[in-house]
Amino acid sequence: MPTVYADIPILSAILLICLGGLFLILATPRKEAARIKKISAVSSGLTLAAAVYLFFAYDRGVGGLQFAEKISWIPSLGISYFNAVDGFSLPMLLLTGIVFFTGILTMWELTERVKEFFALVFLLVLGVYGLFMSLDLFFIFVWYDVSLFPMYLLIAVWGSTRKEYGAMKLTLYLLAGSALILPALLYLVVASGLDTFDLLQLMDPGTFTPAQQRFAFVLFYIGFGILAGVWPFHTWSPVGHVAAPTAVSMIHAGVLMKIGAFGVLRVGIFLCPEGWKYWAELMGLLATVGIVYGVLAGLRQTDLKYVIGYSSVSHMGIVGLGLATVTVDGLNGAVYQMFAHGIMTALFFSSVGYIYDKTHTKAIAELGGLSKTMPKASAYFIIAALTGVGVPCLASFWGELVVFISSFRVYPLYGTLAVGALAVGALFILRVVQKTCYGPENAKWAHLPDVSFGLAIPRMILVSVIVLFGLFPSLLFDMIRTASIPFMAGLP
Amino acid sequence: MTTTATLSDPNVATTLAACAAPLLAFAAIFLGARRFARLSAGLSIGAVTVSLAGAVFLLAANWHAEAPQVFSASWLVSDAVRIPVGVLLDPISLLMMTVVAVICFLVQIYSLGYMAGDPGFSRYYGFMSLFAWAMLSLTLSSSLFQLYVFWELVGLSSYLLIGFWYEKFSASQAGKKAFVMTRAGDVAFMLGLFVLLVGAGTLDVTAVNGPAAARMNPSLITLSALLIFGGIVGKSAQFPLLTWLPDAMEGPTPVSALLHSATMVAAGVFLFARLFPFFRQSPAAMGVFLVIGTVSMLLSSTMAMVSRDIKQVWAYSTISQLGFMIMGLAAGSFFAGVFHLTTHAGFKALLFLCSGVVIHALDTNDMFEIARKKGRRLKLAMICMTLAAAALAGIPPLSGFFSKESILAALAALDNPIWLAAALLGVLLTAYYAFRLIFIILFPRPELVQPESGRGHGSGHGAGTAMGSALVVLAAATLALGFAAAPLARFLSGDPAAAHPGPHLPWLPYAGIGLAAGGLLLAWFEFGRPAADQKGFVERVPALAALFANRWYIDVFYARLISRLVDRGLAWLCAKTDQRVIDAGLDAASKHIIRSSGVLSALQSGMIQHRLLVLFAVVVMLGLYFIA
Amino acid sequence: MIVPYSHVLALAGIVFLMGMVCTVTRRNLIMILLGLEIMLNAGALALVGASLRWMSMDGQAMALFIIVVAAAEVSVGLALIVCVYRRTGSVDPNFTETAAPEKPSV
Amino acid sequence: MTIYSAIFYLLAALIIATTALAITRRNLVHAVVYLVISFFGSALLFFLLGAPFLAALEVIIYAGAIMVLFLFIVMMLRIEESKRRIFPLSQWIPAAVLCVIYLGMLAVILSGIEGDMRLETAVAVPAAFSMWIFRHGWLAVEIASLILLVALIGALHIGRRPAAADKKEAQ
Repeated sequence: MPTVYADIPILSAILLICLGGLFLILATPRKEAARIKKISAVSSGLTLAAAVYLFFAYDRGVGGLQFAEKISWIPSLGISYFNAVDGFSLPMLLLTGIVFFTGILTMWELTERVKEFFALVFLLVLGVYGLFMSLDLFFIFVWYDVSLFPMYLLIAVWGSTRKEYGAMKLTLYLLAGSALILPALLYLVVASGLDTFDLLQLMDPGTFTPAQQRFAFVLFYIGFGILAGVWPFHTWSPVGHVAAPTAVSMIHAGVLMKIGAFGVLRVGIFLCPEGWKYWAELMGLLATVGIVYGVLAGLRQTDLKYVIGYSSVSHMGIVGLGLATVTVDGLNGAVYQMFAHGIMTALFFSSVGYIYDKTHTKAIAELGGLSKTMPKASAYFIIAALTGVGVPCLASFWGELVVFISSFRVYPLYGTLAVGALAVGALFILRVVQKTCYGPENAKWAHLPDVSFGLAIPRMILVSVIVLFGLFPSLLFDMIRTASIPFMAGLP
Repeated sequence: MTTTATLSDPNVATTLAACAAPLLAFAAIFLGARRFARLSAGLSIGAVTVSLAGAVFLLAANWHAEAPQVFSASWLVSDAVRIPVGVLLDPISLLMMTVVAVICFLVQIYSLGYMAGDPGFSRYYGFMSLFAWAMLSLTLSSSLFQLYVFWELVGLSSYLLIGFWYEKFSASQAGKKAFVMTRAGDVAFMLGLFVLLVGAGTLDVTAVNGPAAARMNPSLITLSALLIFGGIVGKSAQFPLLTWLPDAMEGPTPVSALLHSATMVAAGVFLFARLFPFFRQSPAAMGVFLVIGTVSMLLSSTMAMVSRDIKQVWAYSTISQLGFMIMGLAAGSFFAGVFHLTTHAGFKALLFLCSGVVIHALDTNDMFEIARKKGRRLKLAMICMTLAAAALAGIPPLSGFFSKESILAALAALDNPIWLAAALLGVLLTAYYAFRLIFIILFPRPELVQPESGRGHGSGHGAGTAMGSALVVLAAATLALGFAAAPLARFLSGDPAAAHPGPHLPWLPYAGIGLAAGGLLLAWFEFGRPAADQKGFVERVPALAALFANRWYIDVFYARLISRLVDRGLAWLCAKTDQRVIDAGLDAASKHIIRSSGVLSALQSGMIQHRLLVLFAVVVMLGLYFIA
Repeated sequence: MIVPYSHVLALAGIVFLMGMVCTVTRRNLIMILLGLEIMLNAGALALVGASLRWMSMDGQAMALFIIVVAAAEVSVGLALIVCVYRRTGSVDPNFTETAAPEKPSV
Repeated sequence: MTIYSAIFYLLAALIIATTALAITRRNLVHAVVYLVISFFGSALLFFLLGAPFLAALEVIIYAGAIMVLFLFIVMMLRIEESKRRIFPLSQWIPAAVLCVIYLGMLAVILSGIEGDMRLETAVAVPAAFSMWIFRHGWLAVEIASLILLVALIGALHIGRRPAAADKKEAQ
């Protein structure tokens, strides 16, 4: 894999913009909430612009790692500040940019502790960006924890519905995950005997024995998998999503869960391909159980956000199934599904968030007839729901399709079960749509305003991204291929 | 065998324009024109006119074409998974495209009158455009993946249109039911595609129908054929997934006419015809198809015999006619199935549109209610409906007669006479239930008729010009289409003789006519003649009537299945597992950790004596250590 | 000829043990301090014995310093006890649990 | 058995008995008084072991100053008699276990000490002891005096009723 170094450190620029935004927000007086929001929007918009630029400036013909920057930091331990992007991480950067920007815009009407909220969100996203672009194990771990810690405060302070419980549960789970990751990282770094945290050096074939890889992979898989909502470590996800405020749900389900899957890919699979192959079948089983289980458990839920939480479990199961196939197609489909699911859940949570903000209820039974009172809000919700159902020409269809095909080739039984879950998934999501949006006009909500133009902007962005990548999936697949094909070809 | 075309080819360019126009209209309506009802309608109708013109042009240009034309580009390339997007122009796709474009066009014109004043007028036309795009693209798909994509989109637009009046619980329920039931079929379809992909390595329609499938293992062929047929069962509402279609009548009547009788549900039959050479390689699968077609045909005929809802009768008859088509195809006659598909599209759309006029004017679906409100005074609608019902029943010289004859002929060619017998029974029942409806409406019992007429809807203007013109065009097609059998047969299979497959049985047409007439007379005896008490022979056996009216309890079965097995069974299990096992397990684990850490924390109780005690213990231990 | 040195050590050890038991078991800060004194005294006893045993002044010097430290410790410790008693009204070593300092009235 | 050893065992018995009495008294005054006796015993023992200067210090500082300080504090605080078990179960059971182990250990260690060297009588006369300590440990002596000074100041500071702080707390 070639590594192309950058003339202008755009990747660092993204991090610096986040950091700068954070400091600007901290420096702004608490009372000037409007200015804080503007600063947030502009900074997040800049990172989005940078991510879009990177996405299109990446040379797909050359492939490999590009826009690399490397500064040795602690030479004696082999720790360096090493950022670069490839076909796997670019879609994630783009996703982060989109969800970050739209998430900030979604919270435009926030009034409670504005300054702290946006500051924490910036800190969180800083970690997320850092993790996606870093290629140094030490930094990966640091960024991982940077992105986790603001989560607790964001949920516990601004959340709803058993927020302390949700925040605590989430934090404990994720910390348990990171408690598995750190020993595995250190174990590998020590076992390599190379005295380096550099991912590229460590992933040379032959660095680790198969037994070492098998052992470390389990730790990575569970550690990162907790964040990715792998069954049976998923129960934090619905509870946490329910408790979190809208933007945090968006960023959380949209981006943070992807950190988990991306960590499994970038750290687990990159470093321990033998372990990956060894455990693949089990991964496939867990993922399939997650897919089926998510939709079935979702059927019984009475809270809108719980429903989405469980559908996330199911959709992230598809990512896991793709990773478990050990094929290029599986990887492609999984990464695409990560992207699509991120956008889709962001839309889901932003529309549910709007409904909740206005009606102050998430109980499905109390809603109904929203299409009459707020046609736009429910239209966004329905579009998200249809994306979740897997309607073609909306983004997530392609990821599912490719994953299903590749898994059907490798594990026919799992593939069949996963496809079968589609029908139940349709039942469960459409039932929710019917109960919330359809039906006679509900007098209780008749006075509520529909989505204003300003609040519609982020949702429109999300919808157009969904449709764009639904109609032209090759935009993303061509990108992912540049990473997945050489990677699989390089495996022994 | 096929010729590969480029983008600049006039055929391909026309096709793409014809397909893309409705999509653009859909986008334009939802992006900007939603507030302007007339503009939306104009955009949509303009787009469908473009499609219609394109379809007619293509049909004319390729009427004598030798080989199918293929244009293919790449939609998505992963690694081993490659999904092409393309256009396949061959007789079946051209014919279907024309049928779809014509019906779409007529229904959209008709809707101008029918939907006038509805608050969701623009939305309606937007969804109509979406449907037109998806359906046209479906017919022209060159690969099965692409076909699947548009298949799903057609399902989506059907969902949206059935639930168009979403305030009505029954409408949203029906939309959901339709989507989920067809989705269940689609799961099988998708799996079938996967099996086919694994077996044959490609999903290109021409390849699957040709050499690629021949290399496959025969059992794999049967498996994939059966699974793909699952999709057909769902979309074409065959047994056992048939109950969504009658419920789908909750949608606006033009939607029922367009989607749930003429085009969308026919997509299943179209897929069958599309993969006909492939399916044919598996006789076992064809046998299963024949059984399912026959069962669906008979079941739905019985259901139609007791229904009081005018649209539901036509819905049941749609299922039954689709069953006929599948019987014809499964019997091995490509032409019979496709021809019946074409003629059925015409007369069924006509039936629904006429019903729409009646419903629009009298504001009721109940046939006795219509009769009471003097529905027969809507002269144009009643004439057209009678004509179409006669076509449905297979009365010569209407189109239905010819197409049904060719299906009967195809069935007669089979070894087992039971299929022919079943089909003949179906002919009898069809004529009976069609004319039961007609006679009930035309000859109301005098004691029931309201003295005052309607609600100001006079007989003359039941159908406006927009609605009326669509009726007239379709009625003309119903009259004329039957005589196009021979040229169509030549066009479709290159052989005019295909119009009469199987051995020539001179008595067969007479048997068909005789049975149709028998059904008609039975209906007359029970419902038409002045002294009749308008009570069918089925209704005299209450158990049977209840069985039919409850759709053979298929719905009850599904409702129980979903509520018992899925809702209260599996879903309950999963949700409880989440709460009671996983969560509770973790909670218990953490509780125990907290409790056991309490032992350690006793040392840290902050009481100095405990610390001293520990210190003491440590001193003692150190002493022991040094001794040892 | 007095006694074997081990007997001095045994005496010191037993006294030390008693001091320790007093410290650990009595729920009274003053008794705890007393226990400490006993233990220190035991240490001094052992050192004086050792001084004789090896005929060296070092042991006695150490004992002297122990007495000094004991004096200092007792003065500070008793002052602390007084302080604690003023704040909590008790000399129970468990005062952190049983009698927390009265909270400012809300 | 010489007279010295007889005196030693006598004193040892006295020390152990009075200490045991001291630590088991519920009444603090009694405890302190018993302990004073114990310390007198220790002082005598010091004398026996040839440390007359330390014996004097023991009497003056331990038995005198420290114990009197205790007595003052005990009387000053007016501590009410605790009705609770004098040795709470949760504390004395582990303590007892540890004691048994400790005693066993002590026996093992003492029996294992090589030689049974008996102590010969000798006396470190105060003058010689003082010379020795100021010659060899003058720094330690200075530090000890500093410690005493610090303790004095510390005790004063801690024991002082913080008037200002009290007011603040009262508010």
